[in-house]
Amino acid sequence: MKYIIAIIQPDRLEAVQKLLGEKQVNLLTVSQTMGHGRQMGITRVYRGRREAGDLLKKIKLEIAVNDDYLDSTVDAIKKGARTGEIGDGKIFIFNLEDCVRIRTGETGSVAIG
Amino acid sequence: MKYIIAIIQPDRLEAVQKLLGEKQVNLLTVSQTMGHGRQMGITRVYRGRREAGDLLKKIKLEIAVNDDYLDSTVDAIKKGARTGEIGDGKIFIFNLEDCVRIRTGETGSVAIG
Amino acid sequence: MKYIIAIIQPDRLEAVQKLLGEKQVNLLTVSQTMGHGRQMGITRVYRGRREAGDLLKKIKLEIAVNDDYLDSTVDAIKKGARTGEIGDGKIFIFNLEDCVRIRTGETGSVAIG
Amino acid sequence: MITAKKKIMTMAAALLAALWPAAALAQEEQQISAGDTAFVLTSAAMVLFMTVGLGFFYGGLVRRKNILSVLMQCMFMMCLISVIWVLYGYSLAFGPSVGGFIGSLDWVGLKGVGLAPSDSYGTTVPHFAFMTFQGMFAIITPALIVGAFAERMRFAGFVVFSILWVTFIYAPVCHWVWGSGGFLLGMGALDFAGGTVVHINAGIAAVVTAVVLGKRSGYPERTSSPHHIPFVVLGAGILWFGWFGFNAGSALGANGLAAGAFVATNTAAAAGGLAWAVIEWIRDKKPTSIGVATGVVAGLVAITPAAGFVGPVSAILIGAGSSVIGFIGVAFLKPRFGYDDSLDAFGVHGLGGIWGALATGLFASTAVNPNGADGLFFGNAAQFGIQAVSVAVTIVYALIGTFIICKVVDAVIGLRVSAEEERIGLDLTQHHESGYTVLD
Amino acid sequence: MITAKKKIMTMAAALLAALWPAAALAQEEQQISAGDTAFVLTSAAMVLFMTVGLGFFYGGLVRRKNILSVLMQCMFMMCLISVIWVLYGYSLAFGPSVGGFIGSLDWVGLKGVGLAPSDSYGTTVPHFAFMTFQGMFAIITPALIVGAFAERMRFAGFVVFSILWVTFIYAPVCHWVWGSGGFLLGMGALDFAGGTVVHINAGIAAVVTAVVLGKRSGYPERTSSPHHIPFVVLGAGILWFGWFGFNAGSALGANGLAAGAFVATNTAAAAGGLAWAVIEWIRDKKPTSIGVATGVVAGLVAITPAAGFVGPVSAILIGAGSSVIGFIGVAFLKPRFGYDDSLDAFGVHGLGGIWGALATGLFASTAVNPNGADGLFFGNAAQFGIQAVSVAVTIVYALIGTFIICKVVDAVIGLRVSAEEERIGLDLTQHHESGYTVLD
Amino acid sequence: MITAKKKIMTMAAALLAALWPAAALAQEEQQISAGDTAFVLTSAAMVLFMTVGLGFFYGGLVRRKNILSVLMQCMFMMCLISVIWVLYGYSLAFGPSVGGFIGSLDWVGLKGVGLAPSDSYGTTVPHFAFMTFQGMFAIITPALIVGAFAERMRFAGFVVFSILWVTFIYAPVCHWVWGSGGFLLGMGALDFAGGTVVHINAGIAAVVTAVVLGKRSGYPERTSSPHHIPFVVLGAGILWFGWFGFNAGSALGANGLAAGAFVATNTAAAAGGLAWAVIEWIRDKKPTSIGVATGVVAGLVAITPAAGFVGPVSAILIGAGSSVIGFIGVAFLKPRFGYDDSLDAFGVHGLGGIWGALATGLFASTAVNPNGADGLFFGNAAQFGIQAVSVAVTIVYALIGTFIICKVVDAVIGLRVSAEEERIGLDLTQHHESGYTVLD
Ligand SMILES: Nc1ncnc2c1ncn2[C@@H]1O[C@H](COP(=O)(O)OP(=O)(O)O)[C@@H](O)[C@H]1O
Ligand SMILES: Nc1ncnc2c1ncn2[C@@H]1O[C@H](COP(=O)(O)OP(=O)(O)O)[C@@H](O)[C@H]1O
Ligand SMILES: Nc1ncnc2c1ncn2[C@@H]1O[C@H](COP(=O)(O)OP(=O)(O)O)[C@@H](O)[C@H]1O
Repeated sequence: MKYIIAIIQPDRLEAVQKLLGEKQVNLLTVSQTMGHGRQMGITRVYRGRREAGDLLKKIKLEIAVNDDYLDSTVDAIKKGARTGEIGDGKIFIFNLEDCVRIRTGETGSVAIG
Repeated sequence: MKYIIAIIQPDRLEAVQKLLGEKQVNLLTVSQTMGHGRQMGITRVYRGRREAGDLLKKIKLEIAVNDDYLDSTVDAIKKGARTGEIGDGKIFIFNLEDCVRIRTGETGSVAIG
Repeated sequence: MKYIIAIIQPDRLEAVQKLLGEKQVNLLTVSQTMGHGRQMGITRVYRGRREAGDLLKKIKLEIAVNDDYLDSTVDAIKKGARTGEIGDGKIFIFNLEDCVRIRTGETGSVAIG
Repeated sequence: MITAKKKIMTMAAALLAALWPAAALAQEEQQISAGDTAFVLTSAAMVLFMTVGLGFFYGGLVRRKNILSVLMQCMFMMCLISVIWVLYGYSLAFGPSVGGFIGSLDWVGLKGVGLAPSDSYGTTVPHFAFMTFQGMFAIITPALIVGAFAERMRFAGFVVFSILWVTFIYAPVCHWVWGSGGFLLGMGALDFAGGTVVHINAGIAAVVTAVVLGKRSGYPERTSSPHHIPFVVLGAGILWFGWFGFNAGSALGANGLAAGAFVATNTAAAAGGLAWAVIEWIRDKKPTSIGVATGVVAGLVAITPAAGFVGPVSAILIGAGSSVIGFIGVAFLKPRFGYDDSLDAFGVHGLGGIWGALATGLFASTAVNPNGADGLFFGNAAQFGIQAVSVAVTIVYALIGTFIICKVVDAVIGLRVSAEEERIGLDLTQHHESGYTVLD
Repeated sequence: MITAKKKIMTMAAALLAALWPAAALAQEEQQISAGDTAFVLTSAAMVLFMTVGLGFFYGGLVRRKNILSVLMQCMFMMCLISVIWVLYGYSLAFGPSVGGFIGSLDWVGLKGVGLAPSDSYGTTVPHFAFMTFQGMFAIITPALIVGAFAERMRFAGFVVFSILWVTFIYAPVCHWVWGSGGFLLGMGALDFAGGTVVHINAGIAAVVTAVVLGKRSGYPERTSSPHHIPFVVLGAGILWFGWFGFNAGSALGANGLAAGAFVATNTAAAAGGLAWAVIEWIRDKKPTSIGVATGVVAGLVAITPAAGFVGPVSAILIGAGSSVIGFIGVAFLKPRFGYDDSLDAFGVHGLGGIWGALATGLFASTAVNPNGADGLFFGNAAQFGIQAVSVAVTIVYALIGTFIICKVVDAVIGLRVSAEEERIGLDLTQHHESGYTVLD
Repeated sequence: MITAKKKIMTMAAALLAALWPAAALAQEEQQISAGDTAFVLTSAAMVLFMTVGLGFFYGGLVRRKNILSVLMQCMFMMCLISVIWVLYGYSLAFGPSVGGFIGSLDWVGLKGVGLAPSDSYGTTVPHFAFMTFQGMFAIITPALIVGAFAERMRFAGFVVFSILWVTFIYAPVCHWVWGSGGFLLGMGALDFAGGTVVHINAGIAAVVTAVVLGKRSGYPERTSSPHHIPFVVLGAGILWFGWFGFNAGSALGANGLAAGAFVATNTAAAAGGLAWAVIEWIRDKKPTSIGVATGVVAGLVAITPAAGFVGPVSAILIGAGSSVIGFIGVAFLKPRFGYDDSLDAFGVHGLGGIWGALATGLFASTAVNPNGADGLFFGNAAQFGIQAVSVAVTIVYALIGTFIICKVVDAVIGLRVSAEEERIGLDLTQHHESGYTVLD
């Protein structure tokens, strides 16, 4: 089992979710983050004071998948999140040791989907 | 050392925390997320337009534990978070390579608690 | 490749970012969390009712680095985040299996920076 | 064809005219005072704005998932009662008295109510100005009850409850106390701007609904997390501002009486806020902003019946006293008796209203208002008795009446949301909306 | 030296005096009514406050990244138009008529406008009071258009557009309808507080700008996520409060007419809110808070031209009708024709304004206001025709005029932000700010 | 028994009566103008509302962890000063003059202040109306100082500081300028609505507290992250709205003077907002919403002393000038001198107030207000001198007085929170609350 963390542009969430859905990857967790990457932040101005705004809003996706879903999931994210501009984000892949569905107590592969 | 990520219903946090406390698991990090799972979202209405609200509010718990605490921690979460309804959430378990307590610089098992 | 999750005090973010920058670690993702640790929460009062406020605001940093950057990154966080008071936080280190840069499709070590 | 069309039009016109005849408007402006009218209309606008403020005062105190339900209940009340008031509410409350107990239906659809001053009410301002000013009171009173059943009432049940309550509880009590010929007015009960009519009435209804609906799930552990305290402060600020319209406007003219009521109002609000802060300072070492906001509202509640009858020093005592009593209510009585008055509508409005109505019987002075009466401290113990009777009558009537309405609505429509709906929150389940986006 | 200095000063004084001569002020206060003045000045303050409310009503509906751009556009309008109004706007709109089509420049810099009452406008209040009251209308009208082009207009383009629009569209239409000698006024068109001048005018401009600027990227899938609904309710609440100044204040005195307009306003707002809720209840099982807020505004829009001419029962019909029409506009017409009127400035203000102006021709009654006229339902079909003409004239002029202005500004400065700027949000890209911090 | 009880009651009554005797109320309403009274009371309500607005204007600018502390300080000021004003503040400020320097204690507890008009102040409105209107000024003035010491002051220290400041600084300066017999008034100093009394006074106190308390930890790098800019705009909007009460209300009647002050106020606010935007546009390519909001407030500050003495063209110059000076203050002087005036209370109110008071000596014209004076630009250089003296006197007194008070309070109670408390935030450490929930 793998655990995918993806950082994407806020306005790409819907596209990613749609493509994931097409691949039968429907379960995911989403949160709000701020990212600092290669993309330049936008300078803020406050009463005559300029401040380098180095953090930009990003969306973080977390998706646990069984190994055979990994590639299609990563592909869907790559395709949906890509604009070609700096700031598109990253996908991080982890080994997931175990997974438990709280409602049923099931564990392992079967609990993921 | 293990690292546990649990996605639970927002109103179960207190129950989970209480049960964790009973098992001497007191250290944890909590954040706000949105989840899409088997639970149906609730349709939103905006000036005559209906929109499938596919993301629901969830709470994410992160807990680093030493291996011997793993089972009791997972049990506490399972027990506290369970309502039996769809949407109860998942527990994900990772291998944690190392851990550092910033204040003291301690690392490894001793830094976790 | 390693993936670092650090929980720090909210007001240490800038110091940490500055030290990380000095070590050429510029890419990171930041989010808002609440933590319960050894640090005592502050009691809240609501119309005569006292409530143990057991969760305190924390900042969570996530940084993916190549192995040779691990130590300098951890050091920078330790140095920047340390106040010596309880509540300074923790650093958790994970093995990162893979990493993808969405914009270019690059994977592995080269995609991290 | 043309004649048919004309006929229909004439009929339509007759229909409209029947509901609102021209005659009533003909001789306007003979004794209208522009200054008084400016003051009453501005005051009416301010009282309407109070209900918006109340929405934020209450809304900030609930959990994030229920913010819209509270705002919606307040906003909907503004819509619902405004229409009811014009259609029949004003007639029931202020129409020609039927035995001192209720207004007749003679003024239904505002028939006979016009732009000229009334003979009995606010005789220097257009009757319409008095009517609409009073309508704003009829809006905020049931809106106050919202605080008691917040976070768990079905919206449909809420709507029907509100219609019945304003019709069968508010209108009669209003008539007794302020209607020309009303029996409590006849008895000599003093209620300058609504201690009994507004605050006791709503406060008692609050505790009844809280008991009938039952506690919120998780009460009291997981329920008091005010999600947005700045809204509480904003709401309290708007309430304080609007309350000048409420109390000073109740002088129905821009005169010395209005100025006196204005000062009493401001002073009592301030004293209430200070007193709550002092209590918290002693008890918990720090005063809270919710505490001060609550104390301000408690002070405003208690001065409401007294505003036109007492001087500023009495106002300090009345306002501060209300915070002491309110604090006892929310910090001791509520946990003791275990009812879940979510946002303390009874604790603040019910108890504060009772205190204020009785205090009027203590501190009223004809030196301040020659048309009022002296209270017990100025040598007239009888007035205190009259006040106590009017309080008791209001309590009993509101208690029984609200209980019956609750039971009827519960049986027919249902008052309470399901446990699942309560867990998800009323915003999503009752209104298909959520207050704030999380991701964007 | 001293003489030189003195000379400069005398010149400076002459300059200032030239722009605002003493003479105009000399004989003030002869026929001024304090009550009327208090009412008009308070009303003016309330109308200014409406534009703040509008900012929050609109601001809550946009996405988080654009909240400041909307607030900024509203606030900037308050600044921009206030200065323009004093410099030349008032003169263009209300100055001595040039053939019924536009005011002359005789009153530029308020020359000849003083503290004594005007002969033609608000004859019981200082001319300055009337001038500033009208100025507040000139602010909110272009601010209403903001709802149509929200989330995608360049700030520089917005500023120039607003200057041109208020000069070439607002001022003339205002003159036609309200200016002494204005041709629509001469024709007998009734517009109590701005159905044509304010709402149709802005609503038509809205649809034009929405079409010229084109849709927001992602429309309609990813664009309607109101980020802060409590702000929408707050905004609607402030608008309702301020609208009393708008409509009742348009009586230009604290009298029966003002009271009548006040009641019509409140009743129509309420009926609008209820009607929208009922539609939603039928269609989606639950009423929404945005729906009720929208319905309230729709009701207020429609009653604006009618407020001083109709009774409360007519007000219910006008208010409720406006919600029905508005709902059709936003839920059916907009998706059908595919223009992206982001926050429904046309759907609510344009359609509501048209309905209100026509409805004035149906429901107006001399029984309510002897200085008005009877509408079709009171036997005077001609009035409906006059109203229809004034609506048509306004639509045509606003449509063509706004289109030309849009095209000119687009060519010279550019109206629309880049796709990248739109994605990041207008707050950061147009104002170097973001509304809320995420981390702290 | 009965006699004993009666005796106590009589004593209590005597006590109350002693503090507030009936006599004063007996002959009210002889020369009261309803219109003027309506205006002054409404204005008083609006000025109170300003302090709520100020809370949000300031509160949006601080970091999330300190929002409640700012709101609390503003709200607490409303409570504290309202009571002090009634008890002794009004007497000190406006009571019979002791040598032109301070009011006597003759009016303690409002003894002798009644519902009939005063002989000296606002002679057409109840004395109580004037008293409470002035009380609202006494609230907002110390509340302005909050901006300077925000995010680091102990609440207990704040309370004692405020009591001492209003007693020893505000009351005397107010007496000098506005009190009957006050020495600056006698000298001919013009201050229509509070340039010296309110803004210079508070602005100087601001810089003193900022210096005595020292910088916030992390200043200037990590301190300027306004957590909620919509609140800043809301606050500025409420301030603009309320300022009409402040300035036009200072005419103490609804007349031409009020209308003139109203227009000057609106125009200067607008010009201030525009000027700040223009500066930013030139310097940073984009105007910010905080910038425009700040400019509006700067314009309002500067026009305050001048509002009743200048025409609209002068108002444009005064308002715009204030933004230029304010911008220099916050963008250059503050970093240069390194004091941490957290939210620029000195930069905006201090400098704007000085500019406004001096500008009154330049632009005042008897053509506008025959009871005023001509300024330098209208040939009367002396007036400028008088203004300069009154500015200097106020600065020196506020500077020294505030410094002494700060030192005393610091020594006895402590002004500043600990570093740990500052880090966690004042909401949690001073008030046991946090503004918003994060999880729910
Ligand atoms: N090494 C990393 N560790 C953690 N987060 C990262 C890392 N690299 C990128 N990110 C996240 O991805 C976002 C986009 O990265 P950026 O470098 O701007 O884009 P791109 O991948 O197109 O070069 C960043 O804002 C940050 O949130
Ligand atoms: N495979 C997954 N990857 C990431 N998050 C998941 C996954 N499965 C479930 N979740 C999270 O758990 C929440 C609950 O899941 P859901 O399927 O609704 O409940 P249940 O586990 O009871 O079937 C989801 O909203 C989502 O946040
Ligand atoms: N075992 C853990 N699992 C998850 N989060 C932890 C753990 N230990 C600490 N944390 C996070 O780190 C924060 C600081 O920890 P705390 O114990 O207060 O400080 P210190 O590390 O100085 O003893 C906590 O609030 C919590 O968010």
